[in-house]
Amino acid sequence: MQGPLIDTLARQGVSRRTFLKYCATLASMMALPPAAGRAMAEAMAAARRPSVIWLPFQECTGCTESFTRSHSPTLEGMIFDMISLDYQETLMAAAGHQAEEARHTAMRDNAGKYLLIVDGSIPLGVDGAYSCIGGRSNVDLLQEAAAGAAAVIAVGTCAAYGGIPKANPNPTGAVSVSDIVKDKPIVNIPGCPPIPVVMTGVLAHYLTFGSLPELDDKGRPKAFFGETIHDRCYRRPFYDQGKFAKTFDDEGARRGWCLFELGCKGPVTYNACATVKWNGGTSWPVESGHGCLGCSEPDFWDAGGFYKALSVPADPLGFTAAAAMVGAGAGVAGGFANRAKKSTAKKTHEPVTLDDLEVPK
Amino acid sequence: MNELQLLTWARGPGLDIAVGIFVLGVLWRLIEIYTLGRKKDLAAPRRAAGASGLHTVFRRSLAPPGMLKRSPVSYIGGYTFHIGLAIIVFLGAPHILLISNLTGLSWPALPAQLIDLVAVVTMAAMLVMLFDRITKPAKRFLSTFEDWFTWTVTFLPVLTGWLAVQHLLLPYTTMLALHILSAEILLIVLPFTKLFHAFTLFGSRWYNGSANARKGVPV
Amino acid sequence: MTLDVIPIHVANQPPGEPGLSGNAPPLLREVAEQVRRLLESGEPSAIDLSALPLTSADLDWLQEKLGAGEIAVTLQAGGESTLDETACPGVWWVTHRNEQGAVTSQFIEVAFVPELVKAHPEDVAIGLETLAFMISDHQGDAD
Amino acid sequence: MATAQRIVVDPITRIEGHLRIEAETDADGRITQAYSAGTMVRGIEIILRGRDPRDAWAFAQRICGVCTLVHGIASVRSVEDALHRAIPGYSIPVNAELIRNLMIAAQYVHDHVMHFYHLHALDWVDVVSALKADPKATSTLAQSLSGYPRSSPGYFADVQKKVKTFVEQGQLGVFANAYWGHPAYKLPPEANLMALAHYLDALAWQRDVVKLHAIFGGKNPHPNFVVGGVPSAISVHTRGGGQATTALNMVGLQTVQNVITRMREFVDQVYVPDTLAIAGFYKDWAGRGEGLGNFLSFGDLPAKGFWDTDSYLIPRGVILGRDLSTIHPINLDADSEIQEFVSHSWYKYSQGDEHGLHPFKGETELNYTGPKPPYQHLDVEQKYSWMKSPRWQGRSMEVGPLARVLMLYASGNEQAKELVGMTLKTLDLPVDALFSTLGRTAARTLESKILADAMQGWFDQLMANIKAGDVRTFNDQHWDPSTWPTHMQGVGLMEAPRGGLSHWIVVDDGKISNYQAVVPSTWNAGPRDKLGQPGAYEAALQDNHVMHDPKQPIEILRTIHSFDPCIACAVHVTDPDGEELVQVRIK
Amino acid sequence: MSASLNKVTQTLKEVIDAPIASYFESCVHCGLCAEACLFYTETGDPKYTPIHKVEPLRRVYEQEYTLLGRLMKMVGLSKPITDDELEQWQELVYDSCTMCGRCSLVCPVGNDIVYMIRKFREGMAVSGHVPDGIRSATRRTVEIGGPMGLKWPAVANVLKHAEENTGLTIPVDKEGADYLVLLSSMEIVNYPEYIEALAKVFHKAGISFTLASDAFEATNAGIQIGASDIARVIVSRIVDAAERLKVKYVLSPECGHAYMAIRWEGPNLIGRPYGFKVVHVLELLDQLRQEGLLKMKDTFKDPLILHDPCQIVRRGGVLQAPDALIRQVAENYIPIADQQKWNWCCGGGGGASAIHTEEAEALRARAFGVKKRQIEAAGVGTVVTFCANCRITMEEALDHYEMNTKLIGLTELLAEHLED
Repeated sequence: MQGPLIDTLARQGVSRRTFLKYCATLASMMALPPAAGRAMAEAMAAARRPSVIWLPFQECTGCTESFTRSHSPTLEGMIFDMISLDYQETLMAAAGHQAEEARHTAMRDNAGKYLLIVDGSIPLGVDGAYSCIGGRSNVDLLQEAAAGAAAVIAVGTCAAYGGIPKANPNPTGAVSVSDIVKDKPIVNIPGCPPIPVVMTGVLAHYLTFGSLPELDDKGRPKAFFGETIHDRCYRRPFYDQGKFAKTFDDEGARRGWCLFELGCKGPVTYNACATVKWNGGTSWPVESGHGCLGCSEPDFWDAGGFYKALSVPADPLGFTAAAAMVGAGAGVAGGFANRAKKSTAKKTHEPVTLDDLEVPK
Repeated sequence: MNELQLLTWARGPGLDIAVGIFVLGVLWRLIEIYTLGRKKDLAAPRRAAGASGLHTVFRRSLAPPGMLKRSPVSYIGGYTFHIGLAIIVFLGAPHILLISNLTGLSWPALPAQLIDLVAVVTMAAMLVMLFDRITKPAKRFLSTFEDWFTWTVTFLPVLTGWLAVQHLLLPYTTMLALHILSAEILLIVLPFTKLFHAFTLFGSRWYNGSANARKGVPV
Repeated sequence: MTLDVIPIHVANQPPGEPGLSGNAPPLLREVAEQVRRLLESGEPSAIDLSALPLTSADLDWLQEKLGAGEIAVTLQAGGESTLDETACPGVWWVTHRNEQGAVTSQFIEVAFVPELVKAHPEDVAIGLETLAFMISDHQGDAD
Repeated sequence: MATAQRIVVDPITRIEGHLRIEAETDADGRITQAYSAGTMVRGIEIILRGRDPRDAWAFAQRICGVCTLVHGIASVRSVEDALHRAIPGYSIPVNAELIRNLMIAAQYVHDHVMHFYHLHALDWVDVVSALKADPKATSTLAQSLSGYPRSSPGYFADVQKKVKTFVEQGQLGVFANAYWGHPAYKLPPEANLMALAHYLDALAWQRDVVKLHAIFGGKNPHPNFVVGGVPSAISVHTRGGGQATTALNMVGLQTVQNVITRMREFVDQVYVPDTLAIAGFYKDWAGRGEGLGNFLSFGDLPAKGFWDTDSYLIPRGVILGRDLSTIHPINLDADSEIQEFVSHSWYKYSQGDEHGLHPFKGETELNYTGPKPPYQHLDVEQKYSWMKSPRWQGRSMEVGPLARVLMLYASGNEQAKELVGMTLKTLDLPVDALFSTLGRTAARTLESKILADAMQGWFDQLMANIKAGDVRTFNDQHWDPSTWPTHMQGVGLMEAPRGGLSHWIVVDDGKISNYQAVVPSTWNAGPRDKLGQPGAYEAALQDNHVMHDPKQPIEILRTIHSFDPCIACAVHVTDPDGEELVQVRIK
Repeated sequence: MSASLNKVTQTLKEVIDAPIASYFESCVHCGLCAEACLFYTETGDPKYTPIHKVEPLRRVYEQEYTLLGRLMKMVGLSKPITDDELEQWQELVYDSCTMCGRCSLVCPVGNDIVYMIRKFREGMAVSGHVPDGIRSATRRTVEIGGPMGLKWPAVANVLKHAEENTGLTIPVDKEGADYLVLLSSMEIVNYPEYIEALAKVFHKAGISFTLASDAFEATNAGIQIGASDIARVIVSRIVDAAERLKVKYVLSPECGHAYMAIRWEGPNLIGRPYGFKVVHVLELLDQLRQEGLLKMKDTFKDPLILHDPCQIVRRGGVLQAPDALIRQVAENYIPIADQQKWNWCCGGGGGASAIHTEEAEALRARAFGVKKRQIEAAGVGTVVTFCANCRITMEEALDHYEMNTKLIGLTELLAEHLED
């Protein structure tokens, strides 16, 4: 009876006998024969850590950095106990074709069982030449890796919805993972970057329960993306009372009043920042005085300025002046036509005689 | 097109087009109407206290004696939903923000809960008015498609606005987009339907008032 | 139509002291069978008492019948457990309790030595390392 | 012995972004020619065009998530500089400047520590050999170097055991397929184990110290900024309740103090001693890895306003030909000084590729002439990289920690001179040793020490200001674009952990009409210019590197990693126009 | 489009102006004007909703004077005006509209509906779809001199009787007199006492007055039928006579639309302001009262209510005079709710009384219901009014309802109780 789980438990001060006794009692409670208790212990002890491959495409490595900030579970906790991170360009020791080799062996050994994590969007422009690794385009790499994956986790708004590379005018033809991978279960964890514990939380959920969490219509786990920031914001009462900060440093801002007038996109953004908060629950954008950018929504980069409130025009009105001119013009034209018609009617006026009053034959 | 893109379109080009057509329509129709002009009344005018076009512009908002008793629904319902709409649009915080962004003028807002309440009362009044238009013979007889259409076009923004703030029925993003779009439709159709009375009633009351004022009758 | 319409009635109050269900005595025969198998093939086995329809009176009766042997092992692992040899060697009465002391499961284990009592080679290896470590430590102090 | 051949290392791992290195070696494995190519581009500058300058920081900041605030700050500074040039006297409140300095310094220390342990260490530390280390000996080694509390034999035994079981399970994860046992690893097992233990400690430490960014900027990575100051209003003095409702209340400020203390402890007790210890075993690397000899620094961390360059902690200037006696001034606006060349870069200049363009007149139109992927080799005679080649007065420049420490040293900064002196004495190396991979890595450590110590000063000043009642953090005078002139342009400069960063913005009618960012990794990783002058990477690799085994390019990795490359910064700042031909002429 | 329809559209195109455009754009179909129109309140038939009565005018306005309307017409989407539609509208615009103007005072958006009716009648007149009663009255007024075909000899005869009864001389064609007195045929034929009362008052007040043999008729069927050209012919007779006789004032008698025609429409019909002033007889009497020249020897005892003829009070502007005068002479005057400018119409104004079709008369009887209720509510036996047309209409209605309420003209009442 040896294997990673036993070592893990040993490290947490759980002795082998305790583990065996636990398995025996469990079997008894499950009305299984005593022999089953031993078999269960064997199976659980020897479980291999699931293989995880992290492919970075058009990204800024913000998501990888955010991943390292997770405090429960910690990154080292995950690497040693929960997963086998077989390919991660920012952390792995090997480089060049050794790195490629590591990825291919991992994909071969765990075919159909490994988890593919993707951060960054995938450019389709110029046959994918906008972004290559090892001379191969991202599209090519994604399709190859996704083929053998058990599930794909698109981390960050770039991978989930196209993110900043897809922002208008999308010069590189960037698309999201779900635009390319159609035949695999995909979990989108948007955010720019996503909250650290949300990423590791979703990963831990998949590893411990072996199933994908409940997703919303945009493929986001409802556990973390079920409600809007606005609904969970601690400044919501000020919104209701109409107390708004007018600038970033007026009395209202210092009192922690609502940032709606400074462009906060909380009402239209589904994420867990207001509840889980950031970096060990220290703070989160609104608590530190800046409105929510709406970074977990598709196309939030093109949702009107970050400092334009939701009830303010996304871009200054362009047509008004011209429209006024055209309107006045039409009015004057109409006016002239009317007056002309009226004056001709007057000029051609035939005085009404008594005969006109007679009923027409 | 997802909800956020719809909302952004509504807040961006949608609003631009709507305000454009609104301004175009208002100017066009106002000029077209009032350049028709009117002949000068050559009869010797008579002076009377409290009789002038301007007086009528304000006085005609009040119910003439006996009329309130004859059709209380029209008056009370009318006052309620017009005042309600005015409160929501001009004293609701997000709206004030929009106005100050477009015009630069700004003033303090009423709390959001109060605006919600006013919205409910306004919608109730409009529903009563609708019922009245269906049941009252004179109103029903007069009603054309335009009346039902303009009622709907005025009711939808209030409904969607209230639903958005209450986070009911649809996610906030979608409902806010629908709210803005319905308000834009209202702006677009206003100059070309009976909703234009919002502008022409001042001219009409003034003409009526001044014509009668010349005869010494304060109406 | 209710259950008692069925003509067969089970007399649930057997003769003898009150509380005995009558299921305990046949168990002795099964334990004997398992001991015979242990002697012939050396293959240990166990009976899960909490999975059988035994009343507490049956358990006391069984325990009193099997008697107590020379060894009583107490194991401190996630709560206390007792592995006591009964009067007949090779037949052990195993009782597991959780941290709060409540009995979580009871077995009659037929084996030369219960599984839990044995030390696993892996743990012994770790023990060896700590020993080596102590020695070098002692060495260090000496010179 | 290795025969003359062509080595390709793609992807370069443990960096930010996608870098590809191609090198030619002679008969005995010495690198004769090296080519560095960035292989990913996003075109953020095109995306920025036509947007509101006040939003620019959020877009620009997504250029890089590792040095996660530098582009944000450079962007807000570029807009503030444009406003300052157009409206004399425009500036941001002192508190905002102090908070920005604290955030920049925190980014430095955090980034350098993570680079040293998580990106660079595995080039020098052999994880497998650490498993053979004696925990007790490791403990004595660690305790001999510093008073860092986590240095008991039991602690090292536990780390060893954790890694041993991890290795024995056969799933090596991030440590798989590396070059363990390569003769280039010179550290004894005990040093490897100590470094490995600190690798794990650094992970836990970094997670805690980023709280400073969470408090001032709301989150890390990608904290929030605002043109005209910082968004985090100070709620300490509000009257009538509400004192505790924003992050910058007493609890927040105390957390910042704790972070500063933890940062300084870790740098003093772990980072500096480890650097010196490891450097001691790799003295031969003091003889290679610096080919250019020219160094540039824009300077940063102002005490009296961004426009008072004399008050900068890190001075601004240029060092040429390794001559530490003279510092040349930089004229930002002169067309002849800072230029970007595209002769070997996948762009097309309207007036032809041979001459460089000053960033204010910068315009880039994508012109991908490389092979259709998948490709084995790039045609290095033609264009072969998404990165431009910035030059200063036509010369290649190295930017980064080495440039900054040399600038501090040459300008007579007391702490710098003392630290450099101490380092050279402990390692018993001449001043010239600075001009090397080892020197560059050591400079990064020393720089962290200088900045960590400076943080306490800024924090004390901030608390003093608050105590005196000045809690202003944001200047909203010219927040509304309608108060801006129709045309304005500005440059936002800062010293990012990886080197001098400059954002050049041109604003017409309140909208961005041109946005160029010349970033550190473009200076360093840029390809050859029209004169064939190699970039800093290429020159560094061509400086005395002998490949023991071309299949295991650890020598290339060591030097490239010493630059702490950030290719996402370098590359996606070039803005391929793709099909549509958008030409912006600066009138 | 038949010739007459063409002429109708031509005429309407002439009369439609900014107020009409503004009114049509403002109407929100709220139906409140119906609540103020006795033809609707008494019958409950929605077709009598005032704004509905000018629907054809609205369509002409829309099709002729709005760009969108014109476009729709070109494309063939608009409903043209048809002859049978006008025929159908005759009943709405004439029989069921006395032009009392109450709807204009009530419309919440301020639409002056009676103004629109007046303009629409211009078109209706030209279309020929007008009630025979009014058409013949108009023809008689133009050709003979008055709606009832009276010629000067008949008038002179009545004057002679009046001189005999009062013993006062009634000057005719006297140049330079202060007042040119006009009479309405109704008075000459049905209420000659009015002339005697007038003579007594003038004599008492020492005011010089005269009649004009060629301009004795005050009424103007032209404005009732809605044909301004014809109305101009009629009103010019008075203007010429007044200017020939160089009088300072023209006295409009106790007749509703006559005052409307001579005082308010006259100058606009002839296209220039008058050289003289127009005064209603009650205005004059009130002025005399204020000057203390109208003392009463005794008062009228029975309880009575006052019916304020629409064309004189609401639409004419003679608000205070009737009230002041009735208080002077009636001891038991009971003011009622809707009075003065809020008065309910007798149902006969605007030429309606001249329509003697069966339906029209039945309709008028129904319409009189509101006045009947007022009388019964006040519980009085006497109604005083100061418009011959009102008296005729009410007398018919009172007979119809067999009510024995007494009707007295205000001037006549004053004359009876005047101090000698």
